[in-house]
Amino acid sequence: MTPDAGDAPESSSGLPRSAIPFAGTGRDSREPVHADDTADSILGNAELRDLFSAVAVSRAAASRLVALEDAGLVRGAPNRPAFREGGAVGVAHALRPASDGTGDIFAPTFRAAGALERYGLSLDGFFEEHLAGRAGPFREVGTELHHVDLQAGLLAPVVPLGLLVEVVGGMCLGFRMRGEARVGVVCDSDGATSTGAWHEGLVFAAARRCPMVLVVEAGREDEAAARRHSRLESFTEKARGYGLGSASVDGADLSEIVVAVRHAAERARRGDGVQLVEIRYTGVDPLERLRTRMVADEVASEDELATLEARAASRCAAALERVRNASLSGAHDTLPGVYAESERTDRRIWADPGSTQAV
Amino acid sequence: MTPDAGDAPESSSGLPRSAIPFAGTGRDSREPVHADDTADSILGNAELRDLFSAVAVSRAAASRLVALEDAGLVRGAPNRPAFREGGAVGVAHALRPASDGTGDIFAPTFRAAGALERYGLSLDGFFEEHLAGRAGPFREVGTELHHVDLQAGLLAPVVPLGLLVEVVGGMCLGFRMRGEARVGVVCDSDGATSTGAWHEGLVFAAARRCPMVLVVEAGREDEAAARRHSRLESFTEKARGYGLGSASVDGADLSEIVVAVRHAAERARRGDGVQLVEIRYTGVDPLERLRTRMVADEVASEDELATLEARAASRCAAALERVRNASLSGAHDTLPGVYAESERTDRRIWADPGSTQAV
Amino acid sequence: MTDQGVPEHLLKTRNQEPVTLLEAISEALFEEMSADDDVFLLGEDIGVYGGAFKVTRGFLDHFGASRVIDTPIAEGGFTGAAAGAAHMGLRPVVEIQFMDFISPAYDVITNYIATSRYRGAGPLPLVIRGPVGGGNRGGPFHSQNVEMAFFHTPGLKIVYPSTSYDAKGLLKAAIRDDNPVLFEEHKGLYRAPALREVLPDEDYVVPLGVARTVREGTDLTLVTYGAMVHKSTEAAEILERDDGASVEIIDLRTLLPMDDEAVVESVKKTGRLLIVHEDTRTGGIAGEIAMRVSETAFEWLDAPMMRVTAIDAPVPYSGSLEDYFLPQTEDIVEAGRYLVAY
Amino acid sequence: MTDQGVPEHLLKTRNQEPVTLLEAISEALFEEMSADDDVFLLGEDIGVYGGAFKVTRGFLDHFGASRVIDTPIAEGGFTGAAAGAAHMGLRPVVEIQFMDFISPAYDVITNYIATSRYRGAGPLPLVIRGPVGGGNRGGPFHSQNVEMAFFHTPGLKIVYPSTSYDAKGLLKAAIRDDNPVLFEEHKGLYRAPALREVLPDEDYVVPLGVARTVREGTDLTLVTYGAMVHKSTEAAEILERDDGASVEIIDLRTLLPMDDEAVVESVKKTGRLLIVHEDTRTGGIAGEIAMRVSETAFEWLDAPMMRVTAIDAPVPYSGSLEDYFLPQTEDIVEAGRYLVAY
Ligand SMILES: Cc1ncc(C[n+]2csc(CCOP(=O)(O)OP(=O)(O)O)c2C)c(N)n1
Ligand SMILES: Cc1ncc(C[n+]2csc(CCOP(=O)(O)OP(=O)(O)O)c2C)c(N)n1
Ligand SMILES: [Mg+2]
Ligand SMILES: [Mg+2]
Repeated sequence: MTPDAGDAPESSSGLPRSAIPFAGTGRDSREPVHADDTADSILGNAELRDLFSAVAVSRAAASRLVALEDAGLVRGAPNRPAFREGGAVGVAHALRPASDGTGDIFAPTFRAAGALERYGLSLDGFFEEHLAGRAGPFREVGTELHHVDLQAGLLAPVVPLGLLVEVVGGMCLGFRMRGEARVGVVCDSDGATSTGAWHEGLVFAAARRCPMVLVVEAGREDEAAARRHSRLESFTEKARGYGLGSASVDGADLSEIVVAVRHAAERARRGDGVQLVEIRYTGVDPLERLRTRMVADEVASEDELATLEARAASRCAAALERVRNASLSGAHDTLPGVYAESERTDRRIWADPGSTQAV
Repeated sequence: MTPDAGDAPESSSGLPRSAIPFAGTGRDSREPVHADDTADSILGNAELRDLFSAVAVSRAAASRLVALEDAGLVRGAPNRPAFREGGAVGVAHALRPASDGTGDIFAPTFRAAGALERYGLSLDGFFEEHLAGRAGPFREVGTELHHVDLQAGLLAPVVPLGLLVEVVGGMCLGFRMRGEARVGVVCDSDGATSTGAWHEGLVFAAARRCPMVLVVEAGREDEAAARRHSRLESFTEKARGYGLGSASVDGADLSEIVVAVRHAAERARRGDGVQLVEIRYTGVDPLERLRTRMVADEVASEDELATLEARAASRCAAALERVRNASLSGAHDTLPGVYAESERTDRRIWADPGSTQAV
Repeated sequence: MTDQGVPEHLLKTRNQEPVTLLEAISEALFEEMSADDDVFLLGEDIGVYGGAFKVTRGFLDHFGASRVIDTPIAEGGFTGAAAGAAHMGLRPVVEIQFMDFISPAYDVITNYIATSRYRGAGPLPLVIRGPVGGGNRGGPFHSQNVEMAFFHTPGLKIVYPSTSYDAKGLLKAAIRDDNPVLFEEHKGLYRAPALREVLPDEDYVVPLGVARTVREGTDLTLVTYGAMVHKSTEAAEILERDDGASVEIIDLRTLLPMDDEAVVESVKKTGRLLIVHEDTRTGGIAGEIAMRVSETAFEWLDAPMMRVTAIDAPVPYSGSLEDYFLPQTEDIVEAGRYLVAY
Repeated sequence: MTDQGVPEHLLKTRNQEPVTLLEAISEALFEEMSADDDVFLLGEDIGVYGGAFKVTRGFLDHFGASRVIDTPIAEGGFTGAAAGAAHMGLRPVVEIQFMDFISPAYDVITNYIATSRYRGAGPLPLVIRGPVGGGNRGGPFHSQNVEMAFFHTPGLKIVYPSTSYDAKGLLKAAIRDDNPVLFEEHKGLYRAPALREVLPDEDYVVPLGVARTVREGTDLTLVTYGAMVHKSTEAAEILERDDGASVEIIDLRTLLPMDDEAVVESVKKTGRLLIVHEDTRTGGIAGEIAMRVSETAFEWLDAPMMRVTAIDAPVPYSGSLEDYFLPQTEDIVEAGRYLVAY
């Protein structure tokens, strides 16, 4: 029996003493990772353009949703404070997605279309999903955007806050057991840190040194309101109590987010256990921040960026147009799916005692 | 509307910046407390003798219970590691009990007879409670020692770990709302810190600055086993993530426990919010430690201490004798008590359809 | 209570204007808090924001932050804390933002709160209230009915009103009760125009544990509660009009303890029982009702006891599917017709 | 599977020695883990300590610490993690030390796990198992039956075996099932000498959803499961001896999905139904069974459907009160006699 790395002690700082390789599974050897914490600190121009487009798409899609909601066609359109697209977009960008079920796992809380697109959900799918009742990517059941695509590595924001920390921790346990060099990133709002689910999920994942990154999206637009939820200056203050590495970044600074999450992911990937990244939102617009910087650094001209933005808007418009014109598929044959056997496909609101069949 | 003290910010150290008086309730003014953190640091000789007797009684009662369990008369006798009586005894001693429902609240995890005695549970009651089925202080239902006496301020160790942190937090909220200068102390084992209930209870109590002291009884007798539950050196590392003051003491040193809990209670009492005290058990015998010290400091002679010990043993023997000779009261009339109305006193294992009465 | 300082929107009954079910609940809370200093509120966003459905709008300003407590997102934590406060003689009322989120408090409710009196801790006056129910395209996590999660636990009471009058009177009774009470408020009824009514301008309560006969009838007993009371009434009218059938409707109002007598007396009169609940089928409350009727009135039954319920699935988000999932008036008509003709 | 390296105490069936129900469960776990590398265990003290009841004694040494995981005390955390691992194609088996402590996992089980497939996440092979039941003077927190906390939730399966043969076969079926399964093990049966039996030395499963006819009879159908199967059998023998009554006993084995056909077919033969469960009365499973029988076999009923259950209270610690609280053989005899004479 190989001793389980999960039981290895660590330094009292709460930060891992060393990179402990995944051990004890006796299965496939994992892809070796020689991460250098500073390697990815500077983002290339193409990356910056991608990020800009992704934020622009997220914003364009969100404003379409607001219009749909006003028209009574959608419920559950994003109603969170503005200027928070950066987190989801930055996190998605920092990861390694794959369409064949071998990539990093991404469990966002903010449904930014540009982040989801990177994780395999097309813009058409995004709108279909919101316009549940149509033939969306996830059947007709609609899921109030609780979209799951395990092949793509995308996990729905399940509504009871905190639960996904438990689940993603377990997915990451699976990576360890199979010796896969994957990580899972779970995002949660700051309020979710109060939940028992968040705590229990983290306690478990930390004890098992799961390759997980926990992102706390801290709303600091209204400091008084934020203080009502927690007395802490920063959620990184919670990291020590769980023995996690941690970092805190500005939610308006896309590069900062990408670099921090990438480094956290690499630390998790190489065996340093769970990492916590706080993303602080202060009401600053990440798109404008990025625009200013890209122009100043001569990564792109104002005109080029305006073109990217226009393209994002027209892509959203076209996708929505396609989706709204698509015909409804037949209705109720899609209801089953509660059990793997998909038994009980009949409606059975009331049973006719004349036939035992009906029971 | 008075601004609620619960919303006052504090320093980033996690330690309260200042003593914030209980405010915002607009009810009775509270008893003024001018606590001096060093005032109680030295225990008097009488106190030391009381502590010695309480530990001795706890140990004598526990060994009686083991004998009763061996005889098949009791279930749930303490089966936790030896030498842990010091925690409960020290905590109970540090508090201000009262028999009229106005004292500090004590929610122990270890059922040390000497600690419970200070909180109004007589030795007779202690054994009656264990010998459920007899006419114990808490009816015949027996409670597997989940004894509750709100008048005395004693709260049962409810079994699902962590829950009492939530409940005691709420009791302390009640003190604040009523402007009472009382505190509640809730003890929990180290493993309980992993529960969502512990976390949620603490998050709530911390946010409301409840006058609560949270005692973590950390079993460090077997360091490897302890590390399986948590990677932390000390549970005080968790305090910062909740914004609590904290201290860590040696579970074999009664004076250290009493002084630390007393100071924590005073801080809580004067409005500094929740305080965490870790009690570390390392397998050292607190009774022997106390004996050595009392003899060395000439507080008492070996003979005097032996007399106290003998008295503790004979008190336990006499109490148990009385309880075992007491007659069983009539059985089943004590079953009700599920609802305040105490309806449904009939057994109703099955109902006779001939009579609607029976439903 | 004087009207001084009472927010305008909470004076409707005082002014003998009609109130919605939501307003009736606000009034009940406001009046109980005014009459008894021990009553206080805890919940997410109930203070500054006035609650997700605005039930406690204006309360923070009126009663102050120590009696209208904005909590962290920790349903177990603040529900457990409410129990602790109740031990100290206070009478907390907890709002669960959507009752779906009562799950994190399941442990403390079933293991601590429900057993508290039995374990010797005396009365535990505590109300846990919040919105339930589907039909609002809320999807699987904002539409649940929660009664069956707790119905099996001895020591709890469960209330589920269907009218504004009952909502106010039952909530006041629940707050004054010395037991823990779960209070379910159907969000589809919150602002339903049809439920607006002028309430008595007096301090009335509706006692827990007593059902209400919504309409009398002789051919079929229809037992239901909550939003289904209204669909059942529609169905009864259709059956009367189209089939000449006389349907008696019993609104349970309190699910636990249940008013067996009302149900059994009616079944003895009609000989036929149809139970209608919005909650899903298997393990629904219909079973308990059928069992009790079988135990006590079997000889009076002229037809099988039957039920109309939601189907056994999470609540779908899609509108067409949610309609399909939920019991509809037409389903009740069909089942009622079957039974009357049996 | 070769016997090489298998701990001695797990070779009883291999050696054709009788096993207890507990040993049958250990063997099922061991065999499934040996046959399928994706099966692994999580729970409190299951590794180094071998489990509170020693179900997994020897497993840590044999399978290693990555497949026999000692968890922190965080039932929600590790049950949720098990669901995540199941998403990745693993087949976790969670031990809840006492099933009473499943409450902290109520949220993740009902909201996440049960709805997972419906939300499009595909199969979720996950077993949550642990000891349940009273009669051991365990008091209110070590004696609960938990089926009714979950019976109402679509998407879960619930299994509750009564014999060693079934325990092994059902647990293997549960582990191979692609749905989340709750598996209840009555601790009073774990080491009951009467339940020791020699099991087939082969890889058998007992399919989920299929009841077992324990004994055939013509006068009364007695539907039950778990420990009550044995008290019911005792009662049936007394009724046969003293009253000449012929009682048919159906052991449900799987509570969800329920084998309606077995129940209904039997009732159609006997015309009388008595349901016996150890769990408390109100909201117990008897209601659902009675409802279904009413819906489908009302015309065949010659007597009221009735039930024998525990009373509506937390489980008392005191021995005499616990006996009084639990359904006893004599209660079953009395109710059965009443029905047969009806
Ligand atoms: C367990 C649980 N309780 C309550 C809710 C309802 N809820 C959804 S979002 C929210 C507020 C979240 O606030 P915060 O964490 O600050 O997030 P943000 O401001 O970023 O949206 C609440 C209470 C929930 N989803 N889950
Ligand atoms: C929620 C919950 N899960 C499980 C248990 C069962 N249980 C009782 S004590 C215990 C171990 C406690 O270990 P630790 O915290 O180290 O306490 P100590 O060693 O001091 O007894 C467990 C798992 C419980 N009481 N509550
Ligand atoms: Mg926020
Ligand atoms: Mg320990």
